[in-house]
Amino acid sequence: MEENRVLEMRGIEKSFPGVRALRGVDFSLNKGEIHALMGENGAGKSTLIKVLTGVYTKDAGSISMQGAEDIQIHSPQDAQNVGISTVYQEITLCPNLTVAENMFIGRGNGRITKWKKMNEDADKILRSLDIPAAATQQLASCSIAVQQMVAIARAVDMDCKVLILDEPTSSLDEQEVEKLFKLMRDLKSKGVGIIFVTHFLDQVYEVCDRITVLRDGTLVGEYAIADLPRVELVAKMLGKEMDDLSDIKGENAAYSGEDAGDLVFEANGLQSDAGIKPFNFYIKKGEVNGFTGLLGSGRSECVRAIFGADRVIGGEVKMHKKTVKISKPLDAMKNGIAYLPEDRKIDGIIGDLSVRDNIILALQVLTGFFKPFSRAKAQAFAEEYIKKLNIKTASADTPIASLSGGNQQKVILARWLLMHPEYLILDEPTRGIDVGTKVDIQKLVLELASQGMSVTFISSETDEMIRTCSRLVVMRDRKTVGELSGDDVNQNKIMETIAGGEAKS
Amino acid sequence: MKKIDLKKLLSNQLLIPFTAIIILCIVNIIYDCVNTDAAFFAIETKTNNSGFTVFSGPLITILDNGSELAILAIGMTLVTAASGGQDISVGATIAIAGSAMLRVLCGGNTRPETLAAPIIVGFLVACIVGMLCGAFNGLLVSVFRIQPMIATLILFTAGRSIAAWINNNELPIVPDPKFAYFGSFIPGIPIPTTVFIAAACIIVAALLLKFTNLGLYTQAVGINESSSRLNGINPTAIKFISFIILGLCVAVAALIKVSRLSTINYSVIAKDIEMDAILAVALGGNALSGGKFNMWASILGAYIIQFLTTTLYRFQVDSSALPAYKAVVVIILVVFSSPVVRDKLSSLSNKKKALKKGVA
Amino acid sequence: MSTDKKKQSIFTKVSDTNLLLAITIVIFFLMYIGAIIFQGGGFSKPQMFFNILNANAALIITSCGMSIVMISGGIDISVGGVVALVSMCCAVHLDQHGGSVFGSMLIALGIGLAFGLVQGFLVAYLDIQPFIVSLAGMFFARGMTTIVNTVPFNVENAAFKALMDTRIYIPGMGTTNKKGIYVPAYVEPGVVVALVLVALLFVVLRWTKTGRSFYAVGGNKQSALMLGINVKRTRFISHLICSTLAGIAGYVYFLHVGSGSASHAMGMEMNAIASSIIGGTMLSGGVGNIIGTLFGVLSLSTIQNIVSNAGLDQAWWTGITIAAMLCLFLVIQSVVMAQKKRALK
Amino acid sequence: MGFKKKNLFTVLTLIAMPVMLGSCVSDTAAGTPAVLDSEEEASDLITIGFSQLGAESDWRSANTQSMLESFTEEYGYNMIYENGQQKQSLQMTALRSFIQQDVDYIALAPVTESGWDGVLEEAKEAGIPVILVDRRVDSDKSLYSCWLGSDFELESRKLCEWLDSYTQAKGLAPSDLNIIHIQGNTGSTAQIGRTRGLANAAREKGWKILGQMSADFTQTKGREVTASFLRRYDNINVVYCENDNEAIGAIEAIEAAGLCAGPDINNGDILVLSFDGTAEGALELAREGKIAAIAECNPLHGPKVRALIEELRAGKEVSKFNYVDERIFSSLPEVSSVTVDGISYPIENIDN
Repeated sequence: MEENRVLEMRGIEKSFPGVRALRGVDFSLNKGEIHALMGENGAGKSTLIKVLTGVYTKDAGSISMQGAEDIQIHSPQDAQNVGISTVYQEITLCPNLTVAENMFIGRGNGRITKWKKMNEDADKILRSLDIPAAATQQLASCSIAVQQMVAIARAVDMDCKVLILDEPTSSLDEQEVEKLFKLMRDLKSKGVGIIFVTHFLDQVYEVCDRITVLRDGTLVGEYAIADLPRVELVAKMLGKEMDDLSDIKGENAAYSGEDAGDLVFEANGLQSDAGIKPFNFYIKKGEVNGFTGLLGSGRSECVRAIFGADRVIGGEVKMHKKTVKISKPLDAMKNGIAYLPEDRKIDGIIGDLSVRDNIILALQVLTGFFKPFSRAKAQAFAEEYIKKLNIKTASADTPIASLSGGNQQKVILARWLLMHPEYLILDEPTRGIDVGTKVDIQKLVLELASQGMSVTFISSETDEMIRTCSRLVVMRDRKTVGELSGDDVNQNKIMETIAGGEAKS
Repeated sequence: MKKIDLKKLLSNQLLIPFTAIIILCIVNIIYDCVNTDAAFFAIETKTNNSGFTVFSGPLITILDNGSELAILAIGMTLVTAASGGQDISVGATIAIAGSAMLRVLCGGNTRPETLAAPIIVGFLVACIVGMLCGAFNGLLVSVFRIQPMIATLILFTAGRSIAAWINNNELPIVPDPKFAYFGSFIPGIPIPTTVFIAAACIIVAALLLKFTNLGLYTQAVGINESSSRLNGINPTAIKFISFIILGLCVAVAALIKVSRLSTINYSVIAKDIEMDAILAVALGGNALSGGKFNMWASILGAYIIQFLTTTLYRFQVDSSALPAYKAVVVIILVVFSSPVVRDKLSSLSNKKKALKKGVA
Repeated sequence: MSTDKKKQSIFTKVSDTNLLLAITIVIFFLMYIGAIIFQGGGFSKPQMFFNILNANAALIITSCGMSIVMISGGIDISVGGVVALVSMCCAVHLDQHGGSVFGSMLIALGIGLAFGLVQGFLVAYLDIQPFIVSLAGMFFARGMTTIVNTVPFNVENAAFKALMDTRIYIPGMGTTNKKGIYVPAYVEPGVVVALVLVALLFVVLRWTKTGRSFYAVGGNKQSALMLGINVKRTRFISHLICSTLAGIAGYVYFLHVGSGSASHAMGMEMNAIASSIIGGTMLSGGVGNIIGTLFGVLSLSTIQNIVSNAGLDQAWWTGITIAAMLCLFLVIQSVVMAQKKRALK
Repeated sequence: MGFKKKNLFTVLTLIAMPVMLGSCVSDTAAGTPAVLDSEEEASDLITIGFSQLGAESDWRSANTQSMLESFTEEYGYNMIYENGQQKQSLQMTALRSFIQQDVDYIALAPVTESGWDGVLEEAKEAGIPVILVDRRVDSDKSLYSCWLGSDFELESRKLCEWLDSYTQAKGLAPSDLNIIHIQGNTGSTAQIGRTRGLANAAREKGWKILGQMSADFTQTKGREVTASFLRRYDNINVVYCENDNEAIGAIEAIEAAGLCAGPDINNGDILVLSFDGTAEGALELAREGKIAAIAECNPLHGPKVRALIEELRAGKEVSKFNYVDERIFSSLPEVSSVTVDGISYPIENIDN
């Protein structure tokens, strides 16, 4: 272990049923350094962090800190004792307690809470890190950004050597991000090693010293910021060899039915209470288009507004040029719109219900309350789609919760395809899924499009979008910044638009 | 079914109710052998006072007295599944519905000679009142998002007082003997009418579950509310409906309870029946935090509680000491169905299996 | 900095617990003053307030226990049963076994501790729903009360009767009535025990480590774990404290009533829950205050006195008014919380 | 409804609730003159606090009604009535609040006999005379001015005498009687008197009492207790209930078990005996002969209590124990009158 190394991880292995999440990953962190950990969804970033913080225990490999070889971390407490502190994206603090308490609770400093001293210490730390909160203020009354900084302040006060920030900036606006960076630079000058897990390229280039890139559970490489230009980083993240995958777009001829050109769905000035700016959007019959942009740029919020998942507060929506009112998901479903949500666990699957019930649910709701499918009919529907999408499940009766991520996604897809929608929205359909299933889903989307279904495809993996979409709406910071179509739909153009240049539409 | 594999049966939800029934049967058989005159499974015929031959015996008493609880278990299962909480105002709402029914039937004076309104009208009024109470609870739970147990605490506190207020604290007696048939026997028919009423409610519940999507939607809302909303289900409406259905069950139970005595005692009628109804749902192996449910298991759970009560009565257990024994049974059942104990047991059995394999 | 300042309206400055506490205290005083104006008669005399304390000392102790369990996210509906069981066992011990007053106090504490250990273990370590565990606890306690002694009876033990009749006179608060006789104001020993416990619990909740961990576990069980709090132990202790307090409350109730009976403390657990909610404790956990619960009990019993003094001879008015008050508080709480959440968006 | 509108709706109901609540509580308070103007013209109206033990039976409601009717304004009284709901603790709080409200007299119908010393002493210290109604207390006699009620033991001895002469008229030997005894609230004066009467009669006359259990003077418990007795014994021919409600419940249990309550004891009927004679249902059953005989327990204590208070106000000494006169009813012709301690009491039929 060199002198200024604070953390070294060698040959880390971790696998879950059916998926090898980490394949022999090495990672090293210096004292007083901000080190970015980059990689697409499912690349193993969060698994590596969870191994380091003791939420998961590693299958193989070694973790060593300065002065302690091959330490064992089995719980968040172990990590905390060793000096590794983490600030998760969903803040793990108690909203009902005061700021000061959240900083000092559970740290075993004596039986009696000395309120006066605790508040003074908390205020001292908050002032030293320039955090705009009072010690006696209730945590719930602070904004998300302030809460995150309180979590960091707690970690710092426990004189942590390694501070892990897991996607801290995903729900912050520019000013708050700026404040966070100032805090990180202070800590860096005090010698703390910071691991910064994020999706945002410009933030990495603004504050980090070194970058480690992961892809599909393997270590791509470790680079200093200076000698890794932005486009090359993206290429490493997406993996060059993905390009020579056959351009499957060519296999399926574009839909050529006589009503190929006319508009299926149109939205102008659509706005919802989820904080996105009003946007215009249209899709033709048989067309596959997509929303692209970095995580948190508002892609999901747009499609949730279309589907009525969030409360629509403005704008007008037309189906086949006729204005329709979509205020709740049922209205959208009745108009033939289907929506595969981004987060499978919270919005997608209904855990304890069987695969069959999950598949027939949407069609059942459309058919009506008083017209339940007979057991045989439901079984037929289920078996048809289990075969069609080759879903690996013991039987149609097994609860969906016990299926793997990929198969769960296929069941949800089957649910919406059973409805034979006119317009299908897929939000991150391939997130956290093995590569095999990914290609199946992409092929299926194009096949449906060639049969006349219009599809909106959202994925943070731009190569996937390139291979499937004929038109791309590019989003940044909850606004549409450009639209690419035809041969503009290529790697560099997308990167430019995302990175900042105004793309010519 | 090919070889019944033990694992599937073991994890099946009906495991708890069936084991309970088997144990209780064994206990009663032992009791029979000890004192020969009592025969548990015998159904003798007796003539009741109006000279009709009637079946009687422990089995009949279980079916007769257990009917109210079974009907309530239907409604309580739906409420628990949809809202993930319990309704503790059931006993009090039975008092309100019963009191309203008596007010209509007796037309305000406590000793009417003739019925002020036909019995069916009285029952309809009870249904409306039951559904109104259900609606009140439903509104607080689904719209104001108040925890079910706390929302129903309001009616629990006020219920019996409202019931007393409806009849100005009088205890009216229904004069018409036909009214008493619901709680006892219809002349000429040997089986108590309550059994028919309970059977009718169970059939209606079966039809409701078979010919509508109520079962599927309730479970969907109970397991994952936001995902069911995204699939077009209206979770608020489903929770509201479940409370309305429970209100109906309460009305039927009120009809039986009041017709057993053809009068009402506000502080005593259906005392603590809500605790038994919740127990029935738990005995049926349904999670009290909502989600997946098995209606027949809950109904079975209701009859098991009555089975336990009748068995304990045969052992000369005083009626007010009964809850202690019931508590012991509940603790045993709940401990064995708790996930922590189950993991321990399965890890224990795996170790044993591994040991066997290792050795062999 | 500016965006945060804008949100610093008075609304968000005060923490949830203090906001609800303020509402409760204001409403209690409004009600009491209203009673004095409208009902004249007894309310203007201080002894009426002491009578409320005397009659509800046991309810104050059980409600504090209930608040602690609710703050840490659980519930315990066996407290009423425990109170009845304790009074019956002590009565039997004193009269039929000729036991000593001190012996009966030990029995009361023993029963409370036993219930606390069993229920705490089942809830915390076997992770069974608190509602079901305490429901079984209630059944067991109510059943055992009649098994211990079927017939209710008054205690004749001289030493106990002496303790029961001790009055703690409060100088200067007495009043002379129409017949010119000076009626001294007094408080029962149970009230002193209750107020001491309230003060003790306030200190525990406010200052000790375990006290604060109740709030943390109630606020967010998952984060509490990540912050290094032993969640299982905290929930176990919360149930232990609640049942032990129920044991003590049982003895205080026994002192006030002086008899053992199966119908004692009927529905006390529901009154305890109602008092905690009126006192600003939220069933979802993490929010609550012992002082609020004390005022919750006082509000509840003041309502009962107002209704019975208003000459409403029918008993149903008390039930309806308490329910209306509970409903009022619940709706206020849910609106205030929604308001606060929206102010932060 | 968007959250905004819904929120408006909730605020409106919030304001409506207390106003409605406040108005209904206060207007009823204003409605009963007893409380409001007790301050101003306290001089001529005598305030009397009446703590009734509950409302568990028709006899009790009749008793409350009679007390309320006899202490109204025209007689120069105003009464504060409190319902103890069968709980001694509530009655004690009621008495203490009477003391605070400075009432002139206290009338108490105690739910049990023991545990009253403390509160009665407080009343004595406050100089407020206490008149006991219906049930006695075991506290020292100096703690209350007087007691008014029925002689429960006399009622019971009259009823047992009737049973004895009726069964002899029917040619039954004392040993053929199998009696089950449904008791009232354990520990109440009525229960103690009526139980002692039966116990003495059974000892003297050699009757067999198969079982004894309390049904708290209520119809539901009466029915349950009788049903459990009928399940255990099949040779019962006399059911001795200690009030009307228990008798009604007992008859329902008898009929539900397929037996018959009636006068013809020789071949299978069950004789049902009852006390009070106020419940309409019981009088009806007595006319049909389903209840063989009822010993009246006169609930109309109001006028007698007022008379006692008038004497106390006039400073006259009042005897400690005062009895109301009571009759015995039966529609069965076999027995015309019974004599107890030399006094003969006619058996009156139900109608008058």
